[in-house]
Amino acid sequence: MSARKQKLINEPDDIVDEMLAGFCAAYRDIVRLEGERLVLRAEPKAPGKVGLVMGGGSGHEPAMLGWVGEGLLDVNVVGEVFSAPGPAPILQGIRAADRGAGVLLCVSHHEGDRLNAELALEFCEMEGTENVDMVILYDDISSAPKGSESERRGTAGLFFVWKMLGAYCEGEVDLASAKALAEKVRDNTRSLAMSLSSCASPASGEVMFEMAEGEMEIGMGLHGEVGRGRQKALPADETIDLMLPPILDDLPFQAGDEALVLLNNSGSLTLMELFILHRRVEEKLREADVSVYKSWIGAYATTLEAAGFAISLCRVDDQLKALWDAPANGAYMKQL
Amino acid sequence: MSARKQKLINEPDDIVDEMLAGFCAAYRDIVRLEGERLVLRAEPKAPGKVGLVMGGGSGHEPAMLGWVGEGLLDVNVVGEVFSAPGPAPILQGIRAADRGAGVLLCVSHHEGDRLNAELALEFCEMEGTENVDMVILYDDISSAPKGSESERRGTAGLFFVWKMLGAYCEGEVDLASAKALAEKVRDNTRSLAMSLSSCASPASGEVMFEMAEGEMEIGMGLHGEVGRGRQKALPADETIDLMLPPILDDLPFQAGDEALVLLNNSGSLTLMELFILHRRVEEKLREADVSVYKSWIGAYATTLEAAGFAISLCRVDDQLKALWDAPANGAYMKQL
Amino acid sequence: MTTIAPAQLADMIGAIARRLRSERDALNRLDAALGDGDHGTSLSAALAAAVEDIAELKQPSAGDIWLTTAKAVMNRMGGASGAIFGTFFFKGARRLRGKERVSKNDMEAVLQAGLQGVKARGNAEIGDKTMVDALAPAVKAFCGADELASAWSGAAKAAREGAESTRELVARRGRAKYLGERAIGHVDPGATSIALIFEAIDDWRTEMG
Amino acid sequence: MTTIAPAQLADMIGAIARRLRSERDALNRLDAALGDGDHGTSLSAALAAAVEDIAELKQPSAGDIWLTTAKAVMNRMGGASGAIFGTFFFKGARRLRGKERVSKNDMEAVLQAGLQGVKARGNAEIGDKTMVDALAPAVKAFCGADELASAWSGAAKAAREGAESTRELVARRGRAKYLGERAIGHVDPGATSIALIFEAIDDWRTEMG
Ligand SMILES: Nc1ncnc2c1ncn2[C@@H]1O[C@H](COP(=O)(O)OP(=O)(O)O)[C@@H](O)[C@H]1O
Ligand SMILES: Nc1ncnc2c1ncn2[C@@H]1O[C@H](COP(=O)(O)OP(=O)(O)O)[C@@H](O)[C@H]1O
Ligand SMILES: [Mg+2]
Ligand SMILES: [Mg+2]
Ligand SMILES: [Mg+2]
Ligand SMILES: [Mg+2]
Repeated sequence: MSARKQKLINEPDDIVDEMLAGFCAAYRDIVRLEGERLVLRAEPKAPGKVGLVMGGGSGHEPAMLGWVGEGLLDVNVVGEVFSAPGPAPILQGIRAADRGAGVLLCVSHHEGDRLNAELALEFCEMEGTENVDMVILYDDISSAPKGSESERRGTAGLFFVWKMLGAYCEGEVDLASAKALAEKVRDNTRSLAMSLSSCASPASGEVMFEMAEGEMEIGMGLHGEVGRGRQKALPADETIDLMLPPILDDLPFQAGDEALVLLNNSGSLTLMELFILHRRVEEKLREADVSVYKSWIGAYATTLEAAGFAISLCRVDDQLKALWDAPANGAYMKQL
Repeated sequence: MSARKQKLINEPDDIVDEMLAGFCAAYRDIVRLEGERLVLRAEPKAPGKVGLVMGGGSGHEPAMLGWVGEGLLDVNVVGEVFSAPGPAPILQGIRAADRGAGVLLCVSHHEGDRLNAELALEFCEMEGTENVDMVILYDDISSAPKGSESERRGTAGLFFVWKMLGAYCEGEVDLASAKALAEKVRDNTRSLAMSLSSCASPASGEVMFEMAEGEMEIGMGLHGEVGRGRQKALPADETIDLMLPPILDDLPFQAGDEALVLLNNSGSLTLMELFILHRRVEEKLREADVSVYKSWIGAYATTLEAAGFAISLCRVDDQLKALWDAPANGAYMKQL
Repeated sequence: MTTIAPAQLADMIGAIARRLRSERDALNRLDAALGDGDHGTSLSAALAAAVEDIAELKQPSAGDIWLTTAKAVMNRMGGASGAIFGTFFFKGARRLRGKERVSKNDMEAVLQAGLQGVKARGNAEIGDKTMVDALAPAVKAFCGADELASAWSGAAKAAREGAESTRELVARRGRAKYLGERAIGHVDPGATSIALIFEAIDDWRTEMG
Repeated sequence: MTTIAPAQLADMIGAIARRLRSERDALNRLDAALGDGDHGTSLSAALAAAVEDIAELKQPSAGDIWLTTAKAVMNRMGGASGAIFGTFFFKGARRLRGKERVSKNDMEAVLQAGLQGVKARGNAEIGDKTMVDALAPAVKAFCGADELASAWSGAAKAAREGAESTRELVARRGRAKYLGERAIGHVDPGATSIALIFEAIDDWRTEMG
């Protein structure tokens, strides 16, 4: 299938600003827009709590816009489509998130995100702003082998960090333990994605990568980065049977473990397909004696309108389960 | 663009049952599966409350599966892709929803849904089951002219009925007033959809309707029913400027009115595009002096993976606003 | 054959099911032009289910057979057409209550009640480009004939002519309604099914001798 | 020209911006083969922003001009390349602090600091198929020359050769890294930008006489 080049936008240069205007108007009880593309909580969290900032390119909506809110992030710094924001807006974001107990800058591991975060932290240092730290988050097992986890990309599985770290930082915790919690969730999370189709950039109008009808690619990154190469598309159950074992082996998840499951829609897969896929994931996890604490199925971190999905598993203990169940109120992440 | 024929499914005949198995396993704290494709609340509502049943074809996920839960529907009776279930499962659904205060069968106005609902009600009568009624819901202004509202199709705007009627029936109300409330919301709701692309049926593998790249159709129904004919696709703002005035004129919405806004994703539009569209909707409503009480933007009633959206507006008074704001906990509809 | 025994009636339903199965893809193609392309699949699946359900009945009466068919069609087919085709059998079933063998008179009543039920359920008249365009002339031809054999062959011929007549029509019911003028040039799938059903019965009767 | 005055430096940035603007689409095409196709658009937009920001400075020093360019590139360009290209100017800017006119010696220090910064920031060495493959030889050629004029032309030539050398390489940094062998046969866009920048400076210098 060809990618959809026809987009419902106005001027390509205005995409990000118009998107933010429309989003923040819709959810004004949850978020507000400030300065250079900062999305903040409508009501800042109480003083004395660690602030959470996440920057990143756009094109992944509802991530990260939809994750700003109570029990979640304090600030999202928004970049151009698939391109990390520069250090100046990140710095503004850090200032806006500061409630006197330090700020943790969360970085989804991609070169652009990491480098700009480093720059922002260097500027903080030059300015004498203290108590700011960053944590690099990754989960995609296809982007580097086991043993080189820290070279892996950040993809849909960061979902678990956002939710649990957000809940954690509503409590009376310090910056170091916030960072440690983020690392704990990260180190218990593994993801693998696949795609059936490409997408077209609304900025350039160009197809982001080429894919033929009837092909699939396992291990594709959140911007269409290549994974393990192309192969013939398989039925749902066979696809899961191919993707799940390497995820389980990587951590490794073991009999008796308890896990959260995310099936993340890259864009234009149907929920019907995702439910069918989920049925097999549950079946296979049961066989492996990994029990599912809770499942989430939906479009959380998208690659524009690509048709594909990621499986993410997060091994949980009592602490993480409690953080998972804590209330959250972002525009696109609600936990009652 | 061509429609995606490659689907992540197993046997086409098993789609609906596998989908239901995967969905109900994921959200077992909210729903459970029973009998012939009935999705019920995991915890039934208290005795003495009016039960709400909605039947319908599948292919619109998360509708209606995701709307079963507290503050929402009691039972969803699921049919084949784009095909209403027959009277026998509807009858089972009515029985399952009965908590001693009567059952309201909600029908999204399409011939199949209405006829099978009528049959089910006739069977109820033959069996002597009393205190069951049905309400026909419609909102799509493109399917019949003003003055012939009752011939219109039910589309995304039923969103408002589901939410408010669900909240209403958590209270101590009787069947007649539940039906009246559903009609009140319906009569204050208007919708219009558009599409940029077709979709392919997972059941037959065939493209549902033909659309060329660069074309759009305004007024398309929830199954790709034709609307006002094809035209060249327009930029976002011009599209809204074309679609919003007929919606406003139809009710008509007047200066000083307050309204809820829904931008419903038909499938594979990006949230980025929907936020950009929403910006213009707010702008135009402000010009018309219609104030927005709240906005919802997302995929609620889809047409598989078609790329398009609907604008739905619901005029609200204090009663409806309170019902809107009442808590809800469906798998895909959460109100805190 | 001047009357039909229950076992024969069951056999007749089998003949209809086989015919619809063999014409399934052709019916789907007709429906693809005017609707959603599933008419052949769903109607043939419904009749196949009816055959199975009937096989499970113990010494069924004619009425049981017709009612079982009605329920299978309604619930297995779903959608508008399931309700409408199902109503055809459902209304007819009442006329068979208590009958041992089905006479031509009985069958007239069955068909007329079925037609009335279809028209009432679907709110369709002749000329609306629906199955009614085939069913109404078929029932009329059946009732006008002297005996069962010529009644079936007359009905089959009238049904086919009725189905063909839908080609030039704009649809006023069903999914094709939204196509407007674009429906012209295509034969209605539901009307074609009716023609196939009567043709299957007529062929079955001829084979039975 | 043996030293460069601040106004001339600003003029030089203008010349770079014009060159990148005119090569924008070609750079995008190079990036489409190896990355996401935006390199020309984002780098030329960043330099255009730098020109605007510099124009708003009141009597800027050489250091101000270099720092303003750094910030515009970092924030306007975004992404990995914004950080890396921005770091090039940022590290160089420190070497210009307090300078009135920029001598060849000063420019050597600026370029060397920029190169070191780029390598440190991006963790790239020669042969990784990045801008370093053009920048490193350019800086070397610049420093090895006797005077400013021949230094610029030598640097431009070396940068172009370095850029061309990336064609046969597999990428070890940036988005192209994930392409593996598929990257072979394509010239790195960032290295090409470096060549264009030095060529633009050399042409500007020639025109200035
Ligand atoms: N209101 C109606 N009255 C009579 N027949 C109808 C009516 N609506 C639809 N039909 C018949 O149903 C046929 C379509 O059947 P089918 O494709 O199985 O249903 P669906 O449109 O739900 O997919 C039409 O060709 C028409 O003959
Ligand atoms: N780690 C790195 N070190 C040096 N240069 C790099 C590095 N990563 C990327 N680059 C340069 O950036 C260029 C891509 O720039 P650009 O397309 O603007 O960025 P992006 O990949 O974020 O879209 C590459 O061609 C390469 O020369
Ligand atoms: Mg980029
Ligand atoms: Mg159908
Ligand atoms: Mg059909
Ligand atoms: Mg690029």
